[in-house]
Amino acid sequence: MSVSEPKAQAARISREQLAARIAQDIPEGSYVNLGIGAPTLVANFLPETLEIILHTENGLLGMGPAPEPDLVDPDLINAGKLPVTALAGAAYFHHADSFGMMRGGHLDVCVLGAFQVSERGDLANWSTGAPGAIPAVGGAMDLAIGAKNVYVMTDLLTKTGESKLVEACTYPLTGVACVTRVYTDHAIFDVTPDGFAVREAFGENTVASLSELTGLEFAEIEAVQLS
Amino acid sequence: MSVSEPKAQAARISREQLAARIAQDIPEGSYVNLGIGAPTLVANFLPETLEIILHTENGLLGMGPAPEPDLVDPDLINAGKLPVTALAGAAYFHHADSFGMMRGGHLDVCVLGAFQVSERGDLANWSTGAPGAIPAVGGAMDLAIGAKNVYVMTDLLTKTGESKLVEACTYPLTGVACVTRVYTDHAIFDVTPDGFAVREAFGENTVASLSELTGLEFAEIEAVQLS
Amino acid sequence: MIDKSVPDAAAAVAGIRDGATIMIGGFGRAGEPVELIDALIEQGAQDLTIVNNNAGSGDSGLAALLARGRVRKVICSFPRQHDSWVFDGLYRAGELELELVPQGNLAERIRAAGAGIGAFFTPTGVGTELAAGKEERVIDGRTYVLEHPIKAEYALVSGWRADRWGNVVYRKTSRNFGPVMAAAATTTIVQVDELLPLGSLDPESVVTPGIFVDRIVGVGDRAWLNEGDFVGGVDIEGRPLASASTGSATGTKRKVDQ
Amino acid sequence: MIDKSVPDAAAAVAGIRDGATIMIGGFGRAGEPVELIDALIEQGAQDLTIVNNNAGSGDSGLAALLARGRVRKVICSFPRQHDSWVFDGLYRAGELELELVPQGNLAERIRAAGAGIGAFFTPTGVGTELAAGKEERVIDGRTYVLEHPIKAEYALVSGWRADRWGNVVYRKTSRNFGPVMAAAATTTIVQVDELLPLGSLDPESVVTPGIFVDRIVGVGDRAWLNEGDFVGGVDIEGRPLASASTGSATGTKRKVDQ
Repeated sequence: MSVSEPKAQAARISREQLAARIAQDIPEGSYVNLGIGAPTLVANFLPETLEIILHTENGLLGMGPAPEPDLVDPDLINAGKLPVTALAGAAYFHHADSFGMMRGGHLDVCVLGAFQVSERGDLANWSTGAPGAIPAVGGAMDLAIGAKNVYVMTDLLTKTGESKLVEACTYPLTGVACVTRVYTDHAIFDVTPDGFAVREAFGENTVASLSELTGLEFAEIEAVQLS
Repeated sequence: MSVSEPKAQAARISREQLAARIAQDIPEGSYVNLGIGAPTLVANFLPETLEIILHTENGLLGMGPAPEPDLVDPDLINAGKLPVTALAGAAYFHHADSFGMMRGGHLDVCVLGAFQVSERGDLANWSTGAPGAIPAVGGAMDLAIGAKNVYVMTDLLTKTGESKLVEACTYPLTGVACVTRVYTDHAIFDVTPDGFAVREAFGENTVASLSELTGLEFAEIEAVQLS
Repeated sequence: MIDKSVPDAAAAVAGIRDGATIMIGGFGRAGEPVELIDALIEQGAQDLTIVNNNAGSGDSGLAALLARGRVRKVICSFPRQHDSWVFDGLYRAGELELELVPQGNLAERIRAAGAGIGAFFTPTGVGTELAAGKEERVIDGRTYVLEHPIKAEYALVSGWRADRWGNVVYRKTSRNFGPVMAAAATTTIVQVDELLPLGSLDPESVVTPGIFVDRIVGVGDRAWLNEGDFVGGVDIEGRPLASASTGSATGTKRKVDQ
Repeated sequence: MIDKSVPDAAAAVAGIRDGATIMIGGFGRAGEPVELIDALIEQGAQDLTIVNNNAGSGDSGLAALLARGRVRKVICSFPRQHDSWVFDGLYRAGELELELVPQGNLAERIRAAGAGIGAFFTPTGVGTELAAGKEERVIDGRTYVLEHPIKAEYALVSGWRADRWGNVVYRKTSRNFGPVMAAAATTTIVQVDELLPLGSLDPESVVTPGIFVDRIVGVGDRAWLNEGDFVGGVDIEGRPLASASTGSATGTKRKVDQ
């Protein structure tokens, strides 16, 4: 999913630009979980003037930014195990309550990374299935099925040029028919009953060029039915 | 279960004596739930020198005695909806956590009233099954299956002289094979794999007289296997 | 800015539709959201299904809602109290449907709804008529019965203090069903004695995080708490407990908070 | 008098038998009961099954227990961290059994054990290889998978403050698995920074009531908290996060408690 050096390419936006674009779609008052890795970047682009409440599944609502280096509290970390802060209005709770919040559908948005997303919204993001790899799932499967809107943030293509949007996932699944929308460096795709629809194409990209890159045909945007 | 005026009868102990007798069997450090009605009397006989922690299922461990009349707090009541106090070391929690404590087997003792108890430890204490009666179960079924030791406190006989210890309950059940021991005004009975055994007979009562009153044959006390 | 507070109880219960299922917190009068119930009576929604531990006592609060004929069904564990005459009359007249649920199963079914659990196996009620017809399973040698979540469109809950994000703390045993109901309803409405500025509540002590709360209304000191009969204690046979009527006769005084 | 406190960590872990299942609290290093684990290493029990969210990081704490060859099986959600080399080596060598459980199912299965639930239907994991072979059921149009409780003989938990009855409060996100594990084990052992006199903890704020706790030990300030690498952050592909190594390089200083 990561690209070590972003190439100059008019058809792609940077990861920071993508994070900023995702942040635009999160309304004030939302309860949001940002998955570990690239999705945490989204927090940097949430306007400070808006109150958006971040959830971290290890037991905190109202998570704030990283602390000053000399104010790190080892008992206050996020799901990526990095030091964070707590805002006024925060609340701590235990793990069963925290995942009950997810599973019970109380989060408005979660943003996750992906290896693959299928046309019906299946997500693969926890295992490449590579032999000998140490398996680890964490909260990925709970997040995938637990928010009202599951947004994926990812490059459209792998480093070797393969599309991460696929007809059917070949990597082990994280969740079935769970993704609402995919934010990529080329375009934004909605998952619709008729497959992916191009919601917004960045720069030079067109529905035709995206179709060529992914090998997929896209649903008409009129068919979009967001959950 | 209740007798409006205790008769002078050498074969019976009073309800207060029975409560005191039950209190003797509760060791220090026990977590105890006393059911509404007569069982709450047991609290009056727990030695003040011993720390025994009372649970009330509406969300409190470390329940204390009734408050002075001018210090009643309407937000601090017991399962019988009477005003109580909280001791130093108390903790409040919500209803799901409170019943998780019971169901999870964390209480050492609960003391309940009964209409009937069967030889295999079935309890009937929530409904007489009378037509037209308003049914109400409360926490009775949770308490019946939820403590390590379920003690019943009851008169041995109904007002019309029928035994509350029976081969099989005829009233609607509260729980199956859940009673550990029955404290009555005539004697204490253990529930054993072979039926009731007379653990202790009060006053003039003998195994033979108790057998006559109840119409039951009793297991040898040697067969007692307490849980 | 997130501000879930609304100006008064009428605004808090606005929009509740006929036929709704409404969870109402409280165990007896402790935690009963009386001001919200009074507003619901004014608001007019009818044909309601009410989820509560009890079924009203005396003539106020939930009992008053029942008395107005606005409730079709009650899901509860313990309707019978010495002062549940309103419920008793309607039930005997066949004008109220009752689903009786053991108290712990009631709490756990509500908790399951909020926590996204599809169903669960509980040992409570096994072999009794309240489990009749329900699926049984033996797990590790013990018999369990399958119970399903109880959800609701609305929850009316009484807390003690809250902030504008909807974080709530409770007082003592008035906590009871509030936290699980708040999580189990689509729209959760909480009345509190006092609304405090954001940041006033200790994050370690918040019991209901704001994510579960949609509307908050400050109702001030609950005057009825200090007046008369708030208890409805009964013995195992349903008779009023002596000390309950004593409490009623002498009146009560609210203890100063620690 | 009830006094669950024991003089030191060695006394706290006394009697743990070979072959036991032991829950160990913590999410990464937050809430990891390092002093109790060190005592368990000294104590000598082996052939253990460990339930933890992770599988150790660096060379201390849980990783040190693994390195001693004392663990047969790990039940966890996320063993792979940039500094989980001890686990990684043992797992690749086939010397450790792994049961991988989605984190929310792990928490709920532990909660179920403590709350006396026989099994529950969860939507998490449905259609994935972690639910392969498990019973599925469609309830109200959604597919769920049946999961069973995880129980343990022992739980080792790290809290912040406790009293002699065993009431415990936690600090911030170190709460994580502590409360559910404390309820799910036959014998629950809690280390805290500070033991306080009975009555010092606000009854409204107690998170783990003493009923779930068997032994309490005060370990003082956890010095390791203030030293070096306590984080083990990784990105989605398992690579260390840049800021994690920064944190490690600069060291950390414990924030003054609010």
